[in-house]
Amino acid sequence: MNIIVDKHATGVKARSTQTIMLLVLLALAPGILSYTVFISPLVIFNIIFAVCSAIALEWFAVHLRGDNGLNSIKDGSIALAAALLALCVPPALPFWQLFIGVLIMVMLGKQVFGGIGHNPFNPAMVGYAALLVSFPQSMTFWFTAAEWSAMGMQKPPLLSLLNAKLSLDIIASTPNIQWDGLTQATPLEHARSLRLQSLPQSSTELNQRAFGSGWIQTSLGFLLGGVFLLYKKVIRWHIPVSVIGSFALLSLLFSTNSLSLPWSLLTGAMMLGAFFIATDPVSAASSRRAQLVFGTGIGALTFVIREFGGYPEGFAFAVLLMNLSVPLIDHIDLLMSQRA
Amino acid sequence: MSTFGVIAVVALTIIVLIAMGALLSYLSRTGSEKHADPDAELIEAVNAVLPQTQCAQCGYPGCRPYAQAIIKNDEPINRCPPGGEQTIEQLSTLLGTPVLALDTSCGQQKPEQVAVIKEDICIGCTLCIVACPVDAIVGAAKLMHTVIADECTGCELCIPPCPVDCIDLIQPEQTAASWQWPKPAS
Amino acid sequence: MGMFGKEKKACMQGPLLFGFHGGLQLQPNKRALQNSTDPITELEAPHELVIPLLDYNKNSIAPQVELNQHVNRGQLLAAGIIAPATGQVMAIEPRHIIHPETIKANAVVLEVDKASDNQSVHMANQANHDSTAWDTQLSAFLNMPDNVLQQSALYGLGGAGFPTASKLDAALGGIQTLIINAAECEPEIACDEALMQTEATHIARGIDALVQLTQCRHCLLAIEDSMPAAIDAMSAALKSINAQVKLTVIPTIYPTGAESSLIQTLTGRFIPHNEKPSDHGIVCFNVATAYALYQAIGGKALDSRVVSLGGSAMPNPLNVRVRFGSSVEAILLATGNASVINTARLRAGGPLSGFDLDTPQVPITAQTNALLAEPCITETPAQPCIRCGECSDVCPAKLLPQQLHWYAMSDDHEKCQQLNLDACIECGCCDLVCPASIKLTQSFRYAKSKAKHIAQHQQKTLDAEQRFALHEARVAKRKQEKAHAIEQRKQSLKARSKPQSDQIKAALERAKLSAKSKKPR
Amino acid sequence: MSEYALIILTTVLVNNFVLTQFLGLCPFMGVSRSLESALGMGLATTFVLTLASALSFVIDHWLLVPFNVTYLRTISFILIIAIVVQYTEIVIRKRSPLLHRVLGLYLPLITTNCAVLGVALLSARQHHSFLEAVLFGFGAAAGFTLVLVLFSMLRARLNHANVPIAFKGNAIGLITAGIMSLAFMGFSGLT
Repeated sequence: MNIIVDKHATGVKARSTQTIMLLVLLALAPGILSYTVFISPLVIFNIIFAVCSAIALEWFAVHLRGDNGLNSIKDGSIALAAALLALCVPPALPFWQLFIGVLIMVMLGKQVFGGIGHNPFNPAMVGYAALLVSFPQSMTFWFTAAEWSAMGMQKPPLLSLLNAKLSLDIIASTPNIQWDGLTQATPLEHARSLRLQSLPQSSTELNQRAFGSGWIQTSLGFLLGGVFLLYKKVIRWHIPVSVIGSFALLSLLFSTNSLSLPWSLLTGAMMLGAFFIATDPVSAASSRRAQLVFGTGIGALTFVIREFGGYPEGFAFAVLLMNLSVPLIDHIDLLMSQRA
Repeated sequence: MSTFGVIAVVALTIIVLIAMGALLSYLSRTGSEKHADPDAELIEAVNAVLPQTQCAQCGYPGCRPYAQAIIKNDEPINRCPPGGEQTIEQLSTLLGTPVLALDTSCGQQKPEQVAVIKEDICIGCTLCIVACPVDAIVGAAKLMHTVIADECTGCELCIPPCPVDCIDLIQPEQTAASWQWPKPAS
Repeated sequence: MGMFGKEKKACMQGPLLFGFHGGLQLQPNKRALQNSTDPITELEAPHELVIPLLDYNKNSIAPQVELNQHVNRGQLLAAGIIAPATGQVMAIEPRHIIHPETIKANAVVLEVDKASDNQSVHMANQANHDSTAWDTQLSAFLNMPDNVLQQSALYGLGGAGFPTASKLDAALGGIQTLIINAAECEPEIACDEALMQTEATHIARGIDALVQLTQCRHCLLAIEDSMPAAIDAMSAALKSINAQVKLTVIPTIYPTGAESSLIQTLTGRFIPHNEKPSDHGIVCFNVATAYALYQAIGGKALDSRVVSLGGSAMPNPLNVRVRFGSSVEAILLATGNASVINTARLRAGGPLSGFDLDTPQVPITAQTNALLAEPCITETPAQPCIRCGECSDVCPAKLLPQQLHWYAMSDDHEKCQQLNLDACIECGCCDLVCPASIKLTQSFRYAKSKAKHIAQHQQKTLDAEQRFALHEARVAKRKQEKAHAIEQRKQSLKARSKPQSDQIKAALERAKLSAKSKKPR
Repeated sequence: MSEYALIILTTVLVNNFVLTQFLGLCPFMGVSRSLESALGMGLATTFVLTLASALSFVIDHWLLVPFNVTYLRTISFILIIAIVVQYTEIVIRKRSPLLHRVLGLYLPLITTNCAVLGVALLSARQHHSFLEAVLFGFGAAAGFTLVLVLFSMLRARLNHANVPIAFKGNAIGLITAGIMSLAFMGFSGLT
């Protein structure tokens, strides 16, 4: 068939899928940088490991279907998903567990549905949630560079930590490190455990702790990247604003946490999630109005799970829950616009 | 358990059963006003899916009789060659039955076609006019007959009775009005 | 708003303009005007003209001329189709028509009689320049508009080719706003701009005639800000004849020229696809149609149009006025562009709304506004959709192209209707911004034509069912009648045999009696 | 009042019968082909479950427990459920023959929907009051309807996805259900 719309004659050059993915990866850079500096340099290893294994698995899966595996790697979507997964898991997660997460992400999150554009769920969040329910201990095992010094302890050399990451069980394999002395908790988990034990919570102490842990700095890095994406019009404001807005509103009204609002927005995965994860166009709702509903749902569910649920951070589950509601949201949105 | 208890249980059971019965009779009565014959509605729905070629390849004299047979006698839904896979699929979603492969003993699915009479050979025997289920052939005894192409369903029923084999089935020609945009390669 | 959000803001400027959703700012690229000194070059009628016998809905119509008949320029060939030149009917046979895929349609083939044709051109020009006659002609037209409209076979020159007479019929009475569309937003097309530069006064008179005919309250002439020469010429012309027309300069955003977008820009009203502008007291005409009306009032039928020759591979781009039925090949030969026939990709219409041609031996029609020559390219294959939503940001019909594409490709026509596919104006904006190079517009065209086909098929199915029911009823009735007739015949036989048997009985009785009476004897 | 709300919330989200207890998977996979049949099935199950849990409570509380024959629970509950299902089937057949046809075998199969029996038995074991039992049944059914509707919409979207042939149909359906279940685990521990 002949050419229907002659793009060349109009001189318009559209941004390719590849460019979009590369821009998002670029926008992750400030967040990754502050993560490395303020939380743990191990994240670099996690990212490299996750991206490489994801690319290999993607190539393998596409190859199995008899298609050209290189084409689907080239668009960069799987590298982005792998980087996001690596940024969500604790830095000390053993490599074999991370590999299982990547495997689930690529195979069950993406390829089984037909690859890019067909997956109803956010692949990175499928991998993350699967890891969280499978390895609850290592998936809630956080420590940060700042905490080492705060506890007045000698920071173990990077090499021995890497060595530990290569082993099956990080705690058993490093007897020379006093793991028990560490808090092993993100500020969110700490606040939650205080609340559950009905211990007195001091707002300033919690806030300081959150800052000291490096989470605030890292979240600011992701926020910066998110603003960059908004500026470059890679993402639209609807999802991030509705996610953060609904979460903030509910926190203001109902929170029993003494972590102050800006702090609770800047600890945990809120910034990374609102700008980089929830905005994944494939698994998000279609129209702008439906996207507002989608984002509001994510914010609200995150709040509910954080506040009342069994997990300190509910972002991944909130995204998955809203992902599975997307077809219904789109359907209702369509019915409403038809009536209008 | 006291006697009172037993009486209470029995009374309760009776009350519940009466209430249920009343509700049931109410619901089915109000319902039945809308659906005097539940089968008729289904037959109508099935008939709407069938291609209406009236070709009788299914073994029934037309599409409606086949629709009736599907609903009343549980006739399989795969006996319609002109409708082919698409019709079978539509019927299966309509009736909630599994998708079957076309029963080839009834015939093969063919592309859209219309009958054309070779007018110089036609002897005007009127046999095809009698055979046509949709009255798409016009003509009078001993005069030439012709097919109204717009009305012809391509059912082939006019072919066997023709004594001089002057009827052909052709694929309708592409015109500016019937042209369709091709599907882009995905 | 998206990647091209700035354009929308540009659209909002000025107190009277409203703007529309989406759209794209494209480079005008009007080679046809830039490279030549003369805005419009008049082309002589070629040796042979091919006039397809198709109506507005592309259905075949019967010819009203015979083989070898001599026809004069302006004479009716079939209902609504006139001869574009004086000549002889050489054949009435299926010929290739200008179409995305090579197909044939029944056509009248005219051999042009050059000498008498040139005579007609001369006469027509003389009539046109006789300005004192205009007022009498105009009042004659206003008294009996139908005469002129029918004789001159006017149809819209914007692209859809809708018969002007029907449009005016539907619109007459209750028209508030008359819009003259001179927004030529698609790149490469410059035919309207060239026309406005050369024939401003005549266009102004045509518009004035429309204003007086429709008795509208306001008349707006919309010209894009990218054509200052046309704006100057038109404003001077309108002033000189003192026409009640407001010239509105609108921003150059594709697809402002589409009727719905233009109405929205000028009036702020969004007209749903299943309603006509005339339902809202608005009617739109193309500026070239206004010019054609001017000529028709002067007694000259619509038999030619301005075509922009452009495209990056066209060696000699220019605007030409050609007769309908001239073949693309003849036009290219006459303008010194013959080299592109074998080396470049030929395209009828603009880069977005047009289509590629398989062969140059096709006749142009009233809808052919441009002929482009572009280098042959291989298109990037489509990648999977990542639902990024760029397409819905630029869609002037406010649709969700990414969802529509899914359903269009999986032939879910019900869902397509739900998503309002019929509102798509096929402007091609979504294709231009798609990061995955998906052929969205083609899939919508496919789904639309398929849905139309299905609807036709369903109608046929319904008819077949009814005819079958009637057939069955008739057969049953005949059977019953036959049975009834047999029964009657039996009855009547019985009835006839009854008196007989009585007679026999009586005879027997009598015989018996006589026998008895004889006995005593 | 809040405890009643909690019962509903818990049964709909936290202890969703399909996605966290894996009861009633048969109709979950079977009638999720279209939104209409999913909604119809959900409403029919809601009707059956609410009524059955009320009746089960009555029988259990006033018949089985007083006569000390609680070992007859399973059999008597099945009987009650069968009656209610039969009742529902008659109503649906009369009111919407097309839905009746579409639901087909799955309608009488509500009888053997383990979610229905499970709800009645769990409710009896947890010593609910009458209102609690009814809300428990209703909540379970609402949760069933919710995930059934969500799942049917998801499946409709998957129909257009480029799923590998080996995973087409029920295979991808079960994988999707698995990921849905994973998502619902986020509600665990919700208090």
